Parts: sequence; C-alpha cells; structure tokens
Amino acid sequence: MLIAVISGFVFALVIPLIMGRLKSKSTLWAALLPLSIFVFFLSILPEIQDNGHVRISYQWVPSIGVNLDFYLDGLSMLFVLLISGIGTLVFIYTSAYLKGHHFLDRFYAYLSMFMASMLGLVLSDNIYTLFIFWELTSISSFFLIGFNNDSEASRKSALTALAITGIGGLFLLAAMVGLGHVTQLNQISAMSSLSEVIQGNNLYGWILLFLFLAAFTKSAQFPFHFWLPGAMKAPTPVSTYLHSATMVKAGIYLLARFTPVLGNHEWWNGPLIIVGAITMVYAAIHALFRLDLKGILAYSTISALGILVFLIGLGTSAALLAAAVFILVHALYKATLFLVTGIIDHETGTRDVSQLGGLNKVMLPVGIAALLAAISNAGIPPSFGFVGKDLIYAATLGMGDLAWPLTILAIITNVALLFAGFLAGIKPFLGKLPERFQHLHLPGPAMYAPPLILGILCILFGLAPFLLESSLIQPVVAGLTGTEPDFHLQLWHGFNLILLLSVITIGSGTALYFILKPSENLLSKVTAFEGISPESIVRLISSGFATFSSGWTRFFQNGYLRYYLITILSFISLMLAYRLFTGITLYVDTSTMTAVTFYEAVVLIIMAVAILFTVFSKSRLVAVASMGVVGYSFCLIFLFYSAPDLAMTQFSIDTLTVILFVLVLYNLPKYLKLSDTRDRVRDGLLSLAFGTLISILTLEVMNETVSKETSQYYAENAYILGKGKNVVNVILVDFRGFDTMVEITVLAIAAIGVFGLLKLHLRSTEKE
Amino acid sequence: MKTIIFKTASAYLLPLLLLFSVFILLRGHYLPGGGFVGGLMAAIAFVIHSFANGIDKTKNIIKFHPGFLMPVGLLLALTAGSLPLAFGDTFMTGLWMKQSVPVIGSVGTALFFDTGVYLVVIGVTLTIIFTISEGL
Amino acid sequence: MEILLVIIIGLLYAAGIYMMLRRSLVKLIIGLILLGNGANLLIFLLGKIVKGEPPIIADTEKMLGEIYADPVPQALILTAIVISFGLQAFAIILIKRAYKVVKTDDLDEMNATDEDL
Amino acid sequence: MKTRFLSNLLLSFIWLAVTGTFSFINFVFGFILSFFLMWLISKEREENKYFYRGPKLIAFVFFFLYELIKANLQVAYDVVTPSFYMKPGIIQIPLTAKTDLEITLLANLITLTPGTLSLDVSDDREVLYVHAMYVHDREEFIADIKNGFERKLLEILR
Amino acid sequence: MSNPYIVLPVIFQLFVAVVLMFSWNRKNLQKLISVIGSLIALLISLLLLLKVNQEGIQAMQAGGWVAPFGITFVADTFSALLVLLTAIAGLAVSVFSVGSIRNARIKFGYFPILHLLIMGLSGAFLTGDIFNLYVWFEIIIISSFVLLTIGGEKAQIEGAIKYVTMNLLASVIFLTAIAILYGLTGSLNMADLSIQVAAVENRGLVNVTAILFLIGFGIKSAVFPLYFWLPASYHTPPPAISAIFGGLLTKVGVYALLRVFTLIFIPDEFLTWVISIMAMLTILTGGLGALIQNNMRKVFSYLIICHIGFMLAGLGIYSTIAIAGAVFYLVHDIMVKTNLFMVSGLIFKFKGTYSMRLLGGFYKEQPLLSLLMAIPLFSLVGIPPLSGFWGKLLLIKGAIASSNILMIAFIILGSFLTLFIIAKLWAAVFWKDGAELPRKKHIKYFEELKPLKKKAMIGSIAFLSVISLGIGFGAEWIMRLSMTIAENLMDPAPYIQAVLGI
Amino acid sequence: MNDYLIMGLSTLGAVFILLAAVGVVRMPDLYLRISVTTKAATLGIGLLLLAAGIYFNEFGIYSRVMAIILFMLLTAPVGAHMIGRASYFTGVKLWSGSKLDDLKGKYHPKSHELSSDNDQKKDENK
Amino acid sequence: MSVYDYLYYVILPVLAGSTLLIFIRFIIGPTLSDRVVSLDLLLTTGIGIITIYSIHTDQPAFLDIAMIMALIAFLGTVAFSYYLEKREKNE
Ligand code: NA
Ligand code: NA
Repeated sequence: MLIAVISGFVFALVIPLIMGRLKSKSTLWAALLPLSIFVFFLSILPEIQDNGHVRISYQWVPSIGVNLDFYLDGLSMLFVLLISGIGTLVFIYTSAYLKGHHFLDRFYAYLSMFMASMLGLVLSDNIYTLFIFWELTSISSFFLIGFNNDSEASRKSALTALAITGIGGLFLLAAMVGLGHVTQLNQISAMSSLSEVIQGNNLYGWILLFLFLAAFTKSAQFPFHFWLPGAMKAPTPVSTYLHSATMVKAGIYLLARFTPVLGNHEWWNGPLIIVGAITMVYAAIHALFRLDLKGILAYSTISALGILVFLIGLGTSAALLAAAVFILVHALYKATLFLVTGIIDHETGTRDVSQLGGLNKVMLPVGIAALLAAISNAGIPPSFGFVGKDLIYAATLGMGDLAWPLTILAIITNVALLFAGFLAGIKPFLGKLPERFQHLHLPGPAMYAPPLILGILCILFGLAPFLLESSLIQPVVAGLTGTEPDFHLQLWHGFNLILLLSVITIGSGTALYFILKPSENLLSKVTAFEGISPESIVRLISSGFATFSSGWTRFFQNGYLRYYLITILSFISLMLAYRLFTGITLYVDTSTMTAVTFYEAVVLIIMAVAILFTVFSKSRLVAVASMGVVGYSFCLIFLFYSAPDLAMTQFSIDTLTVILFVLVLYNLPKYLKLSDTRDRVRDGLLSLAFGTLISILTLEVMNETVSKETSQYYAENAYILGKGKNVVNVILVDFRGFDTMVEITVLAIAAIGVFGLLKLHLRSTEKE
Repeated sequence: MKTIIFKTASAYLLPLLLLFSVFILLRGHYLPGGGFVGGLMAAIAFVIHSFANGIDKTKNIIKFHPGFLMPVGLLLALTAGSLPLAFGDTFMTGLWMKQSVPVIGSVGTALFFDTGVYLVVIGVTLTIIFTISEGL
Repeated sequence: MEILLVIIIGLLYAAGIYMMLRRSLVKLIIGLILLGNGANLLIFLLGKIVKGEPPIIADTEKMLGEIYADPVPQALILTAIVISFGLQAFAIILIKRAYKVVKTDDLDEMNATDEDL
Repeated sequence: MKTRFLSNLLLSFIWLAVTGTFSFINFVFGFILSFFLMWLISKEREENKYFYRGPKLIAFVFFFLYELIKANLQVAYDVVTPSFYMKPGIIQIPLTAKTDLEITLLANLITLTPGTLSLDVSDDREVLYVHAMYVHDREEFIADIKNGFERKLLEILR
Repeated sequence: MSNPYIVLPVIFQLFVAVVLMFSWNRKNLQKLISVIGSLIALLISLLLLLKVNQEGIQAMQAGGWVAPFGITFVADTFSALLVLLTAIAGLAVSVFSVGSIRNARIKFGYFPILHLLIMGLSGAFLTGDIFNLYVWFEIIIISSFVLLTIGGEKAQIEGAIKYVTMNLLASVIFLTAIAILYGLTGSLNMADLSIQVAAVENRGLVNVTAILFLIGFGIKSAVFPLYFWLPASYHTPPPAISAIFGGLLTKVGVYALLRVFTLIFIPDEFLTWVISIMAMLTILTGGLGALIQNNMRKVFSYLIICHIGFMLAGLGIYSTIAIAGAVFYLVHDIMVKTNLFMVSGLIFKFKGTYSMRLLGGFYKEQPLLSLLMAIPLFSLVGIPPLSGFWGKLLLIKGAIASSNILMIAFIILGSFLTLFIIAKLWAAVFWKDGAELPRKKHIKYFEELKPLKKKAMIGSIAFLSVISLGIGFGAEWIMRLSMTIAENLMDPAPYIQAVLGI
Repeated sequence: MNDYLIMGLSTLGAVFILLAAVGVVRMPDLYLRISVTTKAATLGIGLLLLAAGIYFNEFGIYSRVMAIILFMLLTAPVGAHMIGRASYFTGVKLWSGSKLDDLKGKYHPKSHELSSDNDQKKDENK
Repeated sequence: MSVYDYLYYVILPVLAGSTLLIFIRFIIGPTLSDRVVSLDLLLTTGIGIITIYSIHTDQPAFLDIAMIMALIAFLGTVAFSYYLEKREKNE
C-alpha cells in the first residue's frame, strides 16, 4: 500500500528524466501506473468486504507521532478506486490531449504527484500524515492549475486556488493537532470510541470550526467556492481529475471520515446543512446562466459538492448512504462531461455553449458518452444518477419537521443541475452543425475512449447497482454510521413519492432546458449581481488586505530612521515604566552613599553642562569638542573612584574619537536646523522619560546588596595565581582574557572596515 | 603641516613616545597600563609624526603597512592563548616561566598576549588614521 | 555623590537619545557615543564605587587589602570602551563615506532602501 | 655613527628614568629597546649633536627660569588687575639660528616665556613671527630676544 | 566534563581569519583557504555535536579558572547544533562567495571578515558568560557592518546607517541590562546567574531587567516593534553577504532570547503575554511586509521577520513542545534563509535584477535549476514534509496544549501569507514570461563566469537544499534533538551542573 | 620640612594655574589667551608635580615627574604655536588694542607658505 | 593643618575653581580656536588635579595617568590645528 502511494511520488521525480530520453511519441504507457494501482486496490476489495479494513503502519517521526499509518476501509476504498480509476483514464486522455506539448513530462509529474497525494490523503489514518497529503494535493494542484503559466489568468487562478485551499489546509492542521491533543491519539480510526470525550472538551468547537474551514475551502463550499470556476483555466484533464472527481471531494472525504468521530452533534449537523444547502442552491442557480462549458460544469460541481456536504450534515444513515452513492454518481458523470468538454474545446477551439451544436455529426462516440453522462446527471432512469437522486430525496424526506423545506431545496438544485447537464452534454451535439465545424473529425481513441467508458459506467451501475452494493457501498456506509447497513441499491422502488419527485425534477428541468437559452445578454445581467457575490466580497477584502498591508508596512517602515528609533524607544519606555511602577516600591537608600566633595561637584557640573552643550551646540565641531570635555570629565570621575586604567583608556580613546571626528568633519556642510519645535519637544520628552527611567532603575538597583564573591576571588588570586598586581590587567589578560581576545579582533575588523570604506571604490564594472 | 617647529619636535617625540609605550605595555601587569594603552601611545607617536611630516614619510619610517601588525598581533595573542592546549590545559591558561626576568618581572603567556594586544592596537589605530588622513 | 552620578547617567541616556533623534548623521553618532558613555558609567556605578583604593596590589602584599574598588566592572568597562571605540571609529568613517555617496548628512534623505517597494 | 650611538645612549637613560629602575640589566634592556626603536624609525631622521656644554646649559636654565618668573609676574599683574596695561602685537624677528633644532628650541623657549608666543617661522627660515603682550618698542623687543634667548641658546648649541 | 576543545570551532575560525589576513593580496589563495577552512570547521563542529550527543553537556573554563570566576564555554545540544548549522551555512556561503563575490571586495578583506563573523556567531552560541556574549555580539555587529558596507554603494550605506544605529542601540541596552544584572547579583556566569537571579528578593527589579534583555535581544532578532533595521538593509549587500545575514544574524538574537529566558529569567505571566503579543505582531508585520514587496530580497527579508515571529511564539507559549518547535524552526530557517538569499543571488546573476516585476521565465529557461530552487522556496513555506512544516507543527501543538487559539490563528496567518507570497514569487519569477532585460555592464552575468564559479554557486545552493530536504524527510533526528534541547532549556539543572559542578 | 615645601610648591602651582584660568577668561583675544595660558599652566603643573615628587620622595617618582615636565615643556609650546598659527589664517582677529601685526599678508592664502619679506628691511633698503 | 588637609581643602578647590573658569571660556568660545585652547588648558589643569589627588590618596600610580594625559592632550591640539588649516585650505 505504501508502494502504491510512494510510487506516484517516485514516478513524479523520475518522469521528467526519462520521458525526454525515451523519445517515444506516445505517452500512453504512463497510464500503466494508475492502472496498476487501480488493479492492486481492486484486488484488496474482497478483503475489505470481509474484514472491514486493512491497516499498515510505517514509522517516520515517531517522537511526535507522525507516522505513515494507512487504513483502508470502505470509504477509503471508494476514493482510492475513484482516484486510480479515473486517474487511469485521465492519464490516457492526457497522452492525446497534450500530445507533443513541450512540458508534457512535467505535467505527468505533477499529475502523478497529485494522484499519490490524493491516495495518501484518503489512506491516511494518522492525523498528521492526513494533513501532509492534504497539503500536497493543494500544492500539486497549484502546479497543475498554473500549468499554462504563460497566461496571466492561469497564474492568477492557480494562486487563488492555492490561497484558498492553502489556508484551509492550515486550519486542517490546527484541527488535527487539536484532535490529537484532546484524544492523545494520532490514529483517526482509534478516535471514534472517544467521540463523547471530544465533544465534551472545550476545544470541540474550535476543532469543528477549523475542520469545517478546511473542508469548505477544499470542497468549494459557499462562500469559498469561487476559486473553483477560476481553476478551470487549467488544462481539461486537470479539471476533470481535480475539480470534479477527486481533489474537491477531499473535503467531503474529510467530513465523511470524521463523521463517526465528531458527528452527531448539533454543532456538526447545523453548519453543514446550512452551508451545504446554500452552496447547492446558489451554485445550481449560477450554473443556469453560464456560457462557458467549463463554467457550467464548475458551478454544477460546486452545487453537487453542496449536496454532499448537505447530506453529510443531515447525518442520518439514509443521508450517508445517499452521500456515498452520490459521490460515485457525480464522479462518473462529471468526469465524463469534463472530458467531453475537453474534446470539444480541443477540436473546436471554443467552449461557448451558445456557439456549439450538431457535433454528433462529426464525433458521434463523444456525443454518446456525453449523452449517457447527461442522463445520469439528470437522474433519468435507468442511469446510476437516478439511483443517487432517489436516495437524496429519501434522505431529505426522512428529516421529520424539516423534510419538506429540505426536499424543496434539493429539488430546486436538481432541476438546475439537470439543466446544466443537458446544456453541457446534449446541446453541443444536437441541432445544426455550424459551418466552421464542418471539417472537424473524431479525435483518436485515447481521447474519446475514456469519456465513453465513464459514460457507459454511468448507465451500467444504474442498471446493475448490485455490482457495487455489497462490495463497495455497504462497507462505506458501515464505516460512516458504525452500524451494519440494511439497504439495497435498486433502480426501481415502485411508484411512490420519491418517484413523483423525480418525475417533477426531470420534467421541470427539461422544460427549463427548452425555455432558457443562455446568451451573453443574460450572462451580463447576471454578472451585474456579482458586486455582492462572495467572490467580489473576497476580492474586496483581499484588496482591502493589500491596502492594509502596504499601509501597515509603510506606516512602520517609513524610511525615516528617527521614527524607527522613536517607536523602539517608546516601546522600551512604556515597558520599563510599567514594570518599574507596578512591580517595585520605590525608595532610595542614602546611607551607603559617599559624600560629595567640591572638586567632584565641579567635575559633574562641567560634565552636565558639556553634555547639554553637546546637544544644543550649533556647530558639529563644537559638539565634538564638547563631547571631548564629557569624556575628560569621565576620566576624572574614574580616577577619583579608583579606576586608573579606566581613566587612561577613556582619555586616550576619547582623544582619538575626537580626532577621528575632526578629520572626518572638515568638509561637511554646516548643520542645518532641520526640525521644528514640536518635534524637538516630542523628542525631548521622550529622551527625558527614558533617561529618568534609567536613573530610577539605577537608584533602585543600588539599594540591593551585591555578592562580591567574584571580585573577592580576583583580589585574592590575581597575584598568587595570575602573577600580576594590577588586578584589572590580570582580569583583562588572564581571568577574562577571552574578552580581550575578541575585543582586539573587533578593533581589527573595524580597521579593515574603515580601510575598505575609504579606499574601496568599485569600478563601474564591478558594482554588483 | 609645514612647520619647522612641529617637524623638529615630532622627530624627538617619536622615539620618546615609543619608548614610553613599551614601558606602559610592560608594566601593565603590575600598574596601570598594558597592551591597549601602550599600543595607543605608540600609535599616537606615529600619528603625531605623520601630522608633522606627512603620511608618506611616516610610512617610510615604519617600513611596512601598519595594517600588517593586526594579523601579527592577533596571531601572537592567539598563539599565547592556544599554547596551553599543547600542554593539555584549556585555552588561555597562563603558562609562566619558572624564573622571573629582570625589568619585566614574571614572563608568561599573559605578557605575550598583551604584546599581541599592543601590536593589534598600533596596527588598528594607524590603519584608521592613515587611511582617513590620506583621503583629506 | 551616587545620586549625582545617577542624574548624570540619566542625562547621558537622555542626551544620547535626543541626539539620535536629530536629522544629522553626525549628531546621531555623537548620540550613540553619549549613550555608550552612559552605559559605562552605569556599570561603574552599579559595581559600587570606592574612592582612592585602586585595585592594585601593593608592592609588599600578595593580595588586595580589605577595601578596594571592584575590578570587575572596570575590566568590563575597559572592554566595552575599546569595543565601542572600534564601532565608533567605523561609524564615524561611515559619515564620511555617506557624505561622499549621498552628498548630505541629513538622515531624511537616506531612505531610498525603504522606499523601493 | 657617533651621534647615533649617543642618541641610543641618551634614550637608554631616558628609559631608566621613565621606568625608575636603575640596574645594569634594565640599562641593557633600555639600550636594546632604543636601538631597535631607532632602527625602526631611522630613515628620515637627521643626525643631531647633543649637549656637550654642560655649564652653559645650567646657566641657561637659570636664566630661563628667571625670565619665566619675571614675565609671569608681569602677566599676572595684568590678568588680575581690572584694566589692561598691555600693548600686544605680532613682531617679525630676524633669525640668527639656522638649524631646525636651534629654531625650534628658540621658538619654544620664547613661547614658554609668558607674554610671548612664537606664531610661526617663515618658510625660508629667515624670520620668526612672535606675538607679544608688551611691545613698547619694536627694536628693543627684538634686541632683547636676540641678545637674550637666542645668543645664549646658540652658545650652547654651537 | 571539562573539555578544552569545545572552543575549537571559535578559535579555528580566528586562525583561518588570521591566515587570510596574511594572504591579503592573494585572492585565489584566499578563496582556497576559506573553503578548506570552512570544511575543517564543519568537521570540528560535527564532532562537537556528536560528542555532546554522546556524553552530554560539555563545559570549558577558559584559562582554567573555576566557574564562575573565569569565562565559561558550554556546549549543550542547543549550542553544538547551532554551531554546526553555522558551520554548514558558513561553508555554503564561502563556496557561494567563491563564485559570486567580485575581486574588488576580496581585496578589501571580505574573506577574513566573513570568517570572523562566523567565529562571532559560534562564540555567541558557545559562551556561558553573559558579558562574553555581549562581546561576541559586538564581533558579529562589527563584522556585519563591514560586510554590509564593503563596496560602499549608496544603497549599502543608507541601509548600513539604519542597521548600525539600531544594532548599536541594542548593544547599549544589552550592556545596560548586564550592568544591572551585575549590580543585582555580582556575577556574569550564566549558570551562576541562573541561581543568583532566582535568589534575588526584589522580583520587581528582576522583571525590569528581563525587559531590558528582551528588548536588547529583540532588536537583534528583529521582532515587532524593533525590527526596522532589517528590511532597510538586508537587500543591499552582495547576495553572499545577504545569505549569511539572512540565515544567521537574527537567529543569534533568537538563541539569546531562548537561552536567557529559560536559564536566567523565567518569564512570569506578563512577560509571556508580552512575548506572545510581540510574536503575533511580528508574524503579521513580516507577512504583510513581504506581501507588498517587489524586490525578491526584500520579500525574503520580511519573511525573516515573519518567521522570527514563529520562533518567538515558541517562547511566548513557553512549554517544552513549543520551545522544541521554535528550535526546530530555527534549525530549518537557518538553512533555508541562507539558501534563499543565495538563490536570489543566482537569479540575479542570470537576469541582472531582483525585481519580481521584471523577472520571469526562469522555469522555461532553467528548468532543472528552477526545480532545485523550488526546494528551499517550498521548504520555507513548510509544504509538508519539507523542513518548514515540522517546527510549525510543534508550535501549533504547543499552542493547542495551552489553548492559545489566538496564537494558532497568527501562526496560520503567517504560514498562509508565506505560502501565498512564495507562490506569488514562483508565479512571477519562474512562470511568468520574462521580459527582455537590458544587459547591465556592471554585472558579470552567469554565462560569462568561469565553470568553477558556476559550479560553486549552484553547488552551494544544492548543498543547502539537500540539507533542507534531509531535515524535512529525516525530521525524526532533528525532532529528537529539538526535544532534547527544549527539555534541557526548560530544566537547566544539568547545564548548571556541567558548569558549576553543583 | 618636606610638608612645607610641598605646601609651598603646590600653592605656587595652584596660583599659576588659577592665573591661567583667569587669564583665559579675561584676555580679549585668542593670541593673548594662548600667551597667558601656555606658560602659566605649564609652570603651575611643573610645580605641582614637583610637590608630588617631594611627597613620594622615591627615585622612580622623581624620574617620572621629570619625564612629565619634560614632555610638557616639549609639547606645550609646540601646541601653542600650532593652534596660534592655524587660528591666524583661519582669520581669528587680533584684539583691537593691538599695536602692530607684522604677519598681515605674509601667508600665501592657498599654499600657506609664509614669506619673510620684511617691510622694515624694504624701508631700510630704500 | 596637615598637608593632606591643605591639599584637600585649599589646593583642590582652587584647581577645581580654575577648571570652572576655563570651562566658561570653552562655553563662550567664540571661535573654535578658543575652545581648543581652553580644552588644552582644561586638560593641563586636570593633570594638576590628578597630581594633587595622587598625593591626597597616596597613590603614585595616578601620576602615570597624568603622564599619559600630558602626551595625548598635545595630540588633540595638533589635530584641531590640522583640521583648522585643512578646512581653511579647502574653502
Ligand atoms: Na591595563
Ligand atoms: Na590563566
């Protein structure tokens, strides 16, 4: 099973290397990978049927519980087969669709990487690896959507898709970590028994919120749905694979997967029903007015995803059964329609449905495939779609008080979906073939076979639902509900309410198909409402966010050094002040202090005046000289207080500093009076505040008695062990010699720096 | 600066100050002074000379670029610090000669270390000041 | 005396910061130097100052007497002074180079690196 | 060579004085040190003669101290009393002294005497410009310098 | 467990620098010495980490003076690991410099100072003495000043002035903090301080001192609202220099924060609250800043800030797992940021610009190189299982465990912004069709370089990419190290024992 | 005896320094200030140092004291000359009560070469 | 009155007072040269204070600082003169 997952990644790495070498015209062989995976999983199907699941585990980062725990049960199996099965067809289709494309190897690489991620996702039992594969699907879809990277629109939609699903992914991580924290477990399959514990935890609400955000973004639920139509910029195989059959279902998978763990709680059901319902109706209505085939399909996909969320939200076993079946139903017919659309686009160069018609005359097999899919989509018997739709109505009708409102919503949705299906699957093929399409002919079998196969399956499963019932659907439902399933899939339930609803649906949908003719005119009327659509709102928010970003950034990083300093210093001052005045009882202990003598006072007065003079002097050199006076006063203070070495050093360094200034300043222009009074007052207050804080702090620290253990040690051992009598010097060259070592290195670096700064003048050819 | 008075005085100050700087260096372990101040004094001697006679002349006197003293001094200090490693001690452990040397007193790695400091400081100060003055 | 030194420390910090907030690069660097002086004095003061007893062992003794100035802060300040000198020297030369390439010492005219968005 | 040796010796003695330790070993150390230093800085230095006229030197020192104190009192009086009696000005003094050392010593001695300040020497070493506080008569002032400091100094140096 | 050799990574770099200074005018010799020296340094650091891993915390008392009287060096897992990472980044940058630094700069001491910078970083990681830490910080600052300004172009100088000013301010604050700490305890040895500070009765003063340390190190690690120097300067020097800066300079501040706030000052509720708020705003500010930049290097600069926020978040959450997260993130970030600045440098070598608006078509022109570059780019995003993911995972775990939902929100925001920004950059630089750019005569373009230089540049990027990949896929190893480190940080007793023997 | 010597010398020294201090404040122009201060202060310091020498009464101290005095004697006048000369051509004016200024116009404005052209000589030659 | 008291109560205050006077000149200037001269004089007076202080505290070591001050003070004056001359030349 690990191999099945890993092989996709390996393939992705290897394919760019080998495809160039092979020089083979056809790349059909690439489909062998998904095909063998499909066959492999198909071979495990009986085991699932018998035991319910297969489990494998590989250690990866065991210290935090991130392991490759794979768990294959009915639900996973459903998805695995969809992924590898439709994957096979898409790989085949691609070999023709992108034949000769310069970067075909990359495309296959992304595609197989995506497939592997998807497989990993649905197989993961470990909460972290689940997330890991989830993210990998997002990122590989980013590359796939942006595959036509010359086009700005394509790049933009890749970014949008990544942004939306990416942030959802991060919420998934949070949800998973939260779950892991609450349960102290890493394996999802082990969590269902802790369902009540989780729901009792105060993180439950957050976990749900995060999980929903993840699922809704990935599965394009209102109001996050808009990335999906945008993602249609991708090549058709991508749309087929990601945006109808697999990736967008990841969110559904996630919700389904966690139904036993988190479900059966009003916080779970309520939001899902509401969001699902809004999505399905909203998107279905949107689908009515599209002209672009892919747009129609995208909106109908969103609507279908809404239905699925809605069903999972209903949470009854009937609803979950309906969901399980509808996943498959939708995957089959929608993949078919996408592939067909791709062929139409590929051959005619347009996807504008109002311009298409009569293509049956030139590509009949494609038309047949489309027709079969459209029938399934419409839920017309004997298609598999009919089975699915029946189950949906059964589920909504079983909701007690809410039965009718919910059912009506479902009907509206289905009517619109039917319309959309007809528009995409039937309209292009019937009617008159436009002049300019006369010369078209049927593309190769690699292209039309995949949709045809899928179309046939749409009907086959409708005619013979038992093929799936015990092998696949039952294990799925068993996993979701945790009970032994007692249902039978069948096409014909007899004349009942549900059948009536189906008839109503099909009837009104078909009527709508003949009444409503999509046109530019209509579309533009609809687009007039886009100002209040979620997409525009998000765009508004994101442009607002961009404005905010640049405002925030420019506000802080405004280019003016002194504002940076003011910010930093205000921050320090506030923090210091807060901590000083809330945490310390201020007092001053004068008992230990030394008396002031006249000469010291004079030195201090001179120092203070010199400091002020430095600050307020009008000439740079006077400021420098006056700074020199400050330094010399220092020297005396050091001397008075028993620090001859310091006095010496301070003195020499001060003089050198003054000299450096003097040498540097000689050609600078005069000081300008550059700040106004307000600035100066502000700066003055800030400086004073900071100075005062430091003074107060110093006073307080001086009250503390200090352990003199270290200096005592030096006093006793400087001569005996360090062989020197000037203790300061012994510290400098011995006790703390390392400091001095570094200190002279600092000096050397500074000298090299000065040398370079003054001597290095890059020639115009060396300025990088 | 072309003044005879300063030029002449500097010619006498130079050896005096250099002598003095060595004095400051050597006695640092016992009294205020040491490699840093000593090095500064030496550097100042040359700086004064260069102010009086022009940098080129002072450079001629020194015979090599003063910056060369930096790696030399660093190497000296580093060697003094690392030597103990050869004796199984940790870095910077003081090694002392058994007998003390007249004039200097006990001779140990600390003195070599301080001499390293002295050389680096000369090198640094002269490099900086000469570089600036040349740009004037 | 300590009180006065404390005031001087505060004054040095305040003056340093005030200078750093001016528009002239020269003032900025003078401000940094004043600030450094303030920090040095702070170390000195907090090591508990002692008058007239430098930490030098008398000729006849093998260790310091009862009262002596704490040599540790002195050694620390020495290191700090020298290091700051290195940095200051570099900063001062930076003024020169800046004047050469930017033709001003007005800091407000040196914000191209932040503007280029 | 001889003067070189003498300088070396002199520096060694200064070393002794500075270090304050009179011992043969310290002398040897000082000698080696100053030898090394002289080698280090030798290239540009002119060779100079050193003092060999001891008595005159001592006499000169006393003469100088006398001048120093006399002038100091004069200046002190002017500084302390409220009104100024001085008549300052810059005077050009022709030089008899020729070598750098002569000129420098003379100029410095003049400066060290209160009330006078050697401002500069002309580039052709012909004249010394002196700022003086009490220039009652220019000729007299010049004569004072020439017969006083300069003559006595040159007697020692030549 | 006194071990005289633990300072070897430090003094060996000094030795290399001195040898380089002796070969002042021989640029090819300098390149050779630098690369070989970096290789040996890498070996030494690797041995050190192995030693520490096997035998526990190693301490060394410089000069043989018993702690706390001399200067102590301590190699615990954290220090040793960071020294190793420094050596790795150092080797990469050294090799990259061989390819990308122009002769003019080499002639003015580029290589010696690069090695001194690395020495300073290693010293800062290894020292166990708070004043000695200050001294190492100064080495780092001065060498970074010099590297930043070497060449002295206008932008470099303008950036340097801001960099210099704010870093010197940080030094002064750090020094002030040391002064106060000494005034309170009379000690400088960090292990000793751990005991002494705990014994100080006036907790108010300890708290104030902690604030000073927070701000001093905060400026160096470029956290909000103290970060301004970074975006003003990091994009100005040659890319090799940006690389070593971007990878390591702020990290040493983070290291100091982590060390000081676990060993000496145990933060109270207020402080963790402040740190958390700062972390969140740092993430926000970095992310927002990067979002609107056009210069690739500026994007990375702001992303440094953003990700420093992650590391600070670990400290703000203050639990073993969160700190382990911060440490893991630190490890990852050093490798990736270094690499990204080199990547931008290489792109510049091809295209002659850093502007994302002008760049484009790189994927089409250099597909394999693009894939190589994708490794650090997407590692930075933390696309699992690449290296950036693991630290974040731990951080979120830590935040969840302390029910800090707000922090999670900001971590998510930061990750999201990073993802979006890198995707945008990818679209702009690699996907978009590149305009025909005018050739600039001051640039030596990639194709004009000698093969050795080409190999050097690509090789160093590949080297770091492989290491990033290793961190991502072999996360277990780093994860264990991070957990050990976090446990050691949260319980400093072994550290103190190793230093003081008590 | 020594004590009185010390007190005497230090008093004298302090007075000279005070004199210099008063002088530097009172004197009306820069050159006069230099004139007054250089020597008074040098003399004052010399005396104070001598007092210290007598106080410690060790050869080492004496020699050091002498060394300082020597240095001061060597450097003080040179410094005075340097700053005086530099001030002159940066245009520091003489006091209004000054009698004569032989230096006027003798410095070459650009090269700072100082000529010895003696107006008086010229007068005599005529 | 002992010699210590004399130095402490008479000489040091006189020197300190002189320092103040000199500093006044530093503040009022008016030219840079004036400030340089007074700076030089300040240092000289400082040397005096150090000398007396070394007697007062019985610390001959302080005399060394006086020595170094004497040497370096000269450099400051020289540098300023150098500056004044250069500036004038460049104008
Ligand atoms: Na010393
Ligand atoms: Na030792």
